[in-house]
Amino acid sequence: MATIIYISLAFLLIFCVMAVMSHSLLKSAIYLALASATLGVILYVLGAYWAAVIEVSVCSGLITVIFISAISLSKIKKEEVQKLYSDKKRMWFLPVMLIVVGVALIVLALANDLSLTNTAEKVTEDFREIFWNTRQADIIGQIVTILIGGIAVFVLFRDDEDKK
Amino acid sequence: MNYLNYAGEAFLLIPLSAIFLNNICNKRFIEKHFHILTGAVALLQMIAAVFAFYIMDANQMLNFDFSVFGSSKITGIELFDINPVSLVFLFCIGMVAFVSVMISIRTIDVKKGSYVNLLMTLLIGMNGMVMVSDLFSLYVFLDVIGISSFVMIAMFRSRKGLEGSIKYLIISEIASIFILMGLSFISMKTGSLSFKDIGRNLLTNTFELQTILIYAAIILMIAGFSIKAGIVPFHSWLPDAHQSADTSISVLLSGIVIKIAGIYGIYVLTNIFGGIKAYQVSLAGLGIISVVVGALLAACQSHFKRIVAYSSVSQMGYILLGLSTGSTLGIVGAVAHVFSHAAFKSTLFTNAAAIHEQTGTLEIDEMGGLQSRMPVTAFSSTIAFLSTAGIPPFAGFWSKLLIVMALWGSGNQILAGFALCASILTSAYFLRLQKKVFFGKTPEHLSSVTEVTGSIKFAEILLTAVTCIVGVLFPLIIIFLHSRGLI
Amino acid sequence: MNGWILITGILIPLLGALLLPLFGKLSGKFRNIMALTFVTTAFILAVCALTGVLADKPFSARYVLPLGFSFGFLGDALAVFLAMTASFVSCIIVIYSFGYIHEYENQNEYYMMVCLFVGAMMGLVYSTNLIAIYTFWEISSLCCWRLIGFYREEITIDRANKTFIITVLGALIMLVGFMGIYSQTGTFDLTEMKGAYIPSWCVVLILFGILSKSATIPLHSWLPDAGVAPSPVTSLLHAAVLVKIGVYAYARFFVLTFEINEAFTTIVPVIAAVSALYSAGVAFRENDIKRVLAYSTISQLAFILLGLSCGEKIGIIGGLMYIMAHSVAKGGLFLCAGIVEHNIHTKDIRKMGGLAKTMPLTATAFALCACSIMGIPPFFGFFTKHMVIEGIVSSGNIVLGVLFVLCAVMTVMYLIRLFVKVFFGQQTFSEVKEGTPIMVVSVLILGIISLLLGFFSFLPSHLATMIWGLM
Amino acid sequence: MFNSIGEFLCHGANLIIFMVALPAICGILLWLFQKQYIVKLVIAILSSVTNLIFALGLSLHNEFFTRVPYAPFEFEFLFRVYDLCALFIVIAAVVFVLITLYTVIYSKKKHYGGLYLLYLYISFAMVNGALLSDSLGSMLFFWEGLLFPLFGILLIKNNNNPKTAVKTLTLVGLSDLLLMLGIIITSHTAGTQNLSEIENLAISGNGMLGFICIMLGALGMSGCMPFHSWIPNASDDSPTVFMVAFPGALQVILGVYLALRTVLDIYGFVPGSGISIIIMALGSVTLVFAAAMMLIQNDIKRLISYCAISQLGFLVMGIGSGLTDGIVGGLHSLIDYVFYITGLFMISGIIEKQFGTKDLRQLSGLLKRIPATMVCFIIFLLSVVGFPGFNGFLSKELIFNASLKTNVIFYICALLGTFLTALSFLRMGMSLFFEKKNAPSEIKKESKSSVGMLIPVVILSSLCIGIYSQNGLVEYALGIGKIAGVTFALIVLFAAAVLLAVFDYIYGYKKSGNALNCANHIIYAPGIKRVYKSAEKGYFDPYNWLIALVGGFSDICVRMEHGVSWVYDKAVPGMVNKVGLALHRFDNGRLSRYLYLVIGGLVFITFVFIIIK
Repeated sequence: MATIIYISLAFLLIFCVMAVMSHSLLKSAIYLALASATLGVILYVLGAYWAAVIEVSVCSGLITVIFISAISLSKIKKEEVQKLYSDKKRMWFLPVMLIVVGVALIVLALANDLSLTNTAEKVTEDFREIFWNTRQADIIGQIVTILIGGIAVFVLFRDDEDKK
Repeated sequence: MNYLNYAGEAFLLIPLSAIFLNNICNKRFIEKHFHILTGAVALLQMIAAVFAFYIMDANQMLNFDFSVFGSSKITGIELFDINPVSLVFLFCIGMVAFVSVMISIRTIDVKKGSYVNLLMTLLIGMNGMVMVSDLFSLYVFLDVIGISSFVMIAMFRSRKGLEGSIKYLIISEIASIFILMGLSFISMKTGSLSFKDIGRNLLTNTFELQTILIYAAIILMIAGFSIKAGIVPFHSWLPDAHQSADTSISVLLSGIVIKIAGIYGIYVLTNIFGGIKAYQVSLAGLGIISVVVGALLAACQSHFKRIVAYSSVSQMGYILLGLSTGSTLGIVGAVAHVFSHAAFKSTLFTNAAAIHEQTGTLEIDEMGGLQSRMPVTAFSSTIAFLSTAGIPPFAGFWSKLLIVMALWGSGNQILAGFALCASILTSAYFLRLQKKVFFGKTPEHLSSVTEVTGSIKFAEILLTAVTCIVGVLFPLIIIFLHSRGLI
Repeated sequence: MNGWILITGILIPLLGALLLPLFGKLSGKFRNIMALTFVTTAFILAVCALTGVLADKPFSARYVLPLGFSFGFLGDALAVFLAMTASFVSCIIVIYSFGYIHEYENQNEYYMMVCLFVGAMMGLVYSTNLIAIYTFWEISSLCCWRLIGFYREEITIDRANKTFIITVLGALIMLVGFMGIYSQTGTFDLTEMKGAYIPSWCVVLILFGILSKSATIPLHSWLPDAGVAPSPVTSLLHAAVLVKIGVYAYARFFVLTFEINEAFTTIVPVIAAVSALYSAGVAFRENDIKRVLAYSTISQLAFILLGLSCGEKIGIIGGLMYIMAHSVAKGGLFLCAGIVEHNIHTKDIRKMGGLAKTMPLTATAFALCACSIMGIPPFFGFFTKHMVIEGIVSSGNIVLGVLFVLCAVMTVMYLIRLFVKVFFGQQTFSEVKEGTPIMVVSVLILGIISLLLGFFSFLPSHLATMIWGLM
Repeated sequence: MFNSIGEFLCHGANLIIFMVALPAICGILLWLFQKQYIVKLVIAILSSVTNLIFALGLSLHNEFFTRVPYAPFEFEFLFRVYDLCALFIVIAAVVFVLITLYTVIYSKKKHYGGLYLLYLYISFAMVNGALLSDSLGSMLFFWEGLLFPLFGILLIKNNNNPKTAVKTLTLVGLSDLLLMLGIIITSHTAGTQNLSEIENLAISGNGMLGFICIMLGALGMSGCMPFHSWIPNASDDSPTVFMVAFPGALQVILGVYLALRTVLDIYGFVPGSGISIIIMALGSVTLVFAAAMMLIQNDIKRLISYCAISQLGFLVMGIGSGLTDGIVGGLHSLIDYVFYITGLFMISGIIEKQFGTKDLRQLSGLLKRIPATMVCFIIFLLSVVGFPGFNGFLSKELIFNASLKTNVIFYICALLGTFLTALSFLRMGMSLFFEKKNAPSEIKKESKSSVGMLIPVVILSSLCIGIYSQNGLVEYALGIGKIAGVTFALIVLFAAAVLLAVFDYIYGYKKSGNALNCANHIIYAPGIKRVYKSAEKGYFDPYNWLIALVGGFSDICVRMEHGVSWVYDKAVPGMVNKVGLALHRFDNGRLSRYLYLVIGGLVFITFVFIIIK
């Protein structure tokens, strides 16, 4: 279990760094999606199933869709972007620092034997009812998030249709 | 109490049903009458807020818990909660939304339906955020706000808009990550994220990892909410985003979104961690840096909306200063400043819309001498600027005064004095703005400019009236607050 | 409880000002008359309040709010003295404006701001609450910002902005001082603070505000620059309202209300002396008619400040009377300068000359007012100057007395230089006409009043002595 | 009759009404009736004679006080009539009668006549008020009240060239303001403003300053150095009537009155003390310098004005000595001064009016043409020099006495002054009366000689012939016994000086062959020549010094003001802008920069949390 978490964390870190460092908006978006997906894995392993599902669906799914659509629809050509960035130095400082911080955190966690609370909670029969009763607000929020995703896709694609 | 329940539900359900209505109706019909729909929602929100406030005051209630859709309740778990402060925020949301609608009538020509949808989701996000009673729910609604705003900025797919929105998205997602991280650290200790369950007792004096993590959580959450609020040095996304959006959207962003997403979050934090000295100091430090740097940055911008956006940065600093005291007076001052800021910042964006509509540009170097051609705009922008600069008797003065008094009372005399004097910088950049836009020589191409008409003019007049009337009648508010034992 | 007279005296010009643009839409003449009516009402009500003072039952109204806020209005001798002076000179200026302003744009705004200005002054002098005083203080800054920027040119706007920034910064710093007092006493109400000792740093902060408003070195720079405004406006700023606010505040706070450190009876006169000499020196070399007068104002204000700050009875009474003398005379001088500028379209005194032949009445009025400023008997200015210097000498600072006498000498020199260069010497503008009757009459009124006040100086002196009695 | 008038005046505000307000009102009347010559004449004579009667009444009446209640705080209009001031009032009134008469006639057809008379009357009212005042404040009030009419008069004729007016107002204003300071310090030191209550203040510390200021003010008003230089300028371009009235009479009366009071009552003035030496030095410098300047003047009025200044120097020497001799001599000298200087100016006016010029180089042989005037002229000249039998004699001798008693240097200066005065009068008199340079026809045809103008001259000249010197009036006024007579040895020395002047004149006349150039051998002597040159250029003019001083100070101030404006206009906004731009450049729109900032902020907050635990 822990191994998966650590591996996923490492991937998460790498993807995030790549997302930030990439010269192409598109690649950035894809890395971001991958990072979200990895995060979803971690959440799932930790027992936050709902969160994991929503993370994967909303963040890596919807938002990536929006991103990719927005980026591909925008008129900026690849060369233009590259030209825009060609004379700018890559910032190597950031990934190195992030990696160092990440490693430090991991070491810290290992050294102190940071116990995780029992993650795999019992899934009761009336799971949904309790969930609705206790986390109603979150659910509304998630629903609206998905709604926005829909709207966003609609907005950006329809615009494309209009243009045609 | 039923009424309160209805009112509380209204804040979520009205926008939802508006979305519903918007999407089932005839497209052309909605395109034609979208402003009635959205305007009605905003008005209803304001009415509901006033109504709920009145009932709560009459019953001397300080908060009210409820849940929507009549679901069964489990005792001890609050799902939504309204209290006077959140009602003030809700009222501001309604007001700014209303202004946005007024502006959008003139500025938005296409995608009106989507505008309505996104505005409504934004409203749900903001309303939800100020009503929830749980940090995680707060986070969820925060993201709703974030995503709605991002889409709204990008909606018209101008290159600038896309760039701004991507910057906004990235930085704001970093903020979300920070907040989420903080949440997880806290929940590690408590297992619950309800406001009630987390408090100062989290912190023990022993030096152990969990305490450190709680501190780390506080730090991360301050940083996260500061990013959302556009506090210096987390501010850099803000002007880009606000400048690139359509004015009807930037008024929302600058007028209310940063305050709900950022300041309200910090307000919640203050309620929980307000007693920690380091928390206060860091807020005060961030606040004063914001005040000064925001103003200095505003002083050298050449785009109308950028100036106003940086001004928001500066004003957020004042609110942070108020919150940093942790005292009731400070919080009252901060909330009052949220309101007055909503009023005058909306005015300024409305002016921006008016100028943009009439002249087609917002670069202040290309303007001049508009005062005689657009007297209403000039007048309302002057009032708004005076209110921003804290010139009495306008609303901004009183809220700033309360903040400074609270700061003074909490022992930060020098900081208070400095904050007060720093508002001269506000005057400085607004005077520059006034000079370049409204006075001086009129360029050739602007010689035929006339005053804006219709809804934007209406909004200008309305907001100016609000700023003036609230300012002049502020002593009544003080009497009211005093009679309720708040100050 | 005749407080309503005071409140009406404040509200009529304040609220009336807001109506003036509407009147202006109806008819320009109606607006002008209404503006005059509002300002005159303020004057009449101030005279009404004088009866209360003379009967030793000053009008007052007070409503206490929480947090040490309050609505307090008190028409005591000082307030009424200032209110009468300011509103009277403002009346004359408004009358003069009918002749001066009528050909320019933005008249609605002009009359509105003038009226608002007077209202703010009334409010400032009657208020007994620090926050209210601050509020009116800032309203006056606001008005002067718009009034200085009346011509809407690049330079005037810059100057207006400068004025606004400096005075508002001063006021903000003063507000910090108020906060200090508040933390000391727990109230903003002046009547509750009588005799309170306030720490020196608060005094310094408040002085900052006062000096910036009263244009004392080194916060004076805005005042000469404000000369780009139309002449009635500069007259209003220099003579009737704006700069007097600072000295009024000094009198109200440090003479009548608070106990302050003894050292300030030396420090403030020293500042005043530097200010007086320095600005007199600059005035001697300036070539812009309005700038000369502006530096003269700075110099004269230092005299007022000297009188008020020396801590001696005669000095304080002299300083108070000086306010009146200066208001009337400097108002007249600026209005005369306005007539000259209006008719020959230049402000450079090197280009003027021999105007006494073509505009004898203006020259006479100018001479009368200038004599009062120079302190030549029997003009009113003589008594006040004498008393102020006597005050500083009797407080033991003879060196300062000498410096101020030197400054008085320089006053004579630069005013004479100005007068002679403008009205005598080679005639450069031969086809210049005298100003319009309404303008000439207003300046003559001010000139003659300067003279008459000299003969009836015991009247203001009586009132000023009553102000001393308030201590 | 006089006594009952005095009785009437000593009640209530009558004094101020009749001595001050009445002249002022008459002045206004004269101004209103400026076109009607006869009316003007009648009013002028009536009013001035009335005033004289009042003055006599007061002088015969006992000492009394009167207070006028209408004064501002601590500013009393308190009047007192007693011996000294009564004497001065009478002198002023006498002269005033003559001056008015002369003025009205002189300015008969002049457009400025009415206005001039108004100013003159106001000035006279002020002089009366100042002489009668018992409170220092009210004295100052009337004293400085002279400034306005003074300035006005000087502007009347010189609309296009107001330089003299400015100079006058500046110098007199300076001295007046010094007087104000002196009075304030004095009353502060004494603790009261009332002259009658102030006695013998110590001249040390503040008192020293007060004394110096009062003396400077008093002497400055009368035109002593260093406040003298406006008088010659005024003689160039002001109406002669002005010279007659102001430097000739009113101002000197006022100034000497106050100087006397200061030395006698107010301060405990010790003869031979340092301050006395300084004042005497001032007097002797004035005397010698002005007398020397007389030598090179070619303009009658200018010459007379220098003569007036140098005679004032005598006066100051006398008063400054503090000795009884000196003071009595000074007072005598004042009375003489008023008569002969006024008379001389009047005559210069007559000459100017008749011949249209006042340039000595163009005038000659006048004795035959206007003999009566010239006789008076000679009487005045002799009186000025101090010939025995004429008025000047006694006063001069007394002052010589006093100066010798103080220090021999002063005596030498006095002799030198006498010598120079005598020489320059010889030069003027000879060239005016006896020389024949020009054919009479070359001079402008003389206008009708006005008998009216001659009347005051004749009266004055008759007053100059030793009629009163012995009667002890002065001694009575000063309250001292009769002073001892004049030492014979001194008279011899004095006569020697005068004789020397005569010889020198003859030598000079022989050498240059021209009366006007008789002093050339002195003027062009090496060393002295340079002094004269620089004097001509105005290097010795205190007004120029003052202007240079103030100008220099102003320049410094202006430079500083530029600095201040620079700070406000450029430096501060520039700084704000620069800082803003620097910050703005930092926000360059790159995400990496933004991320840096976020991390920086995070570090900042962490830092705060680490420091404050």
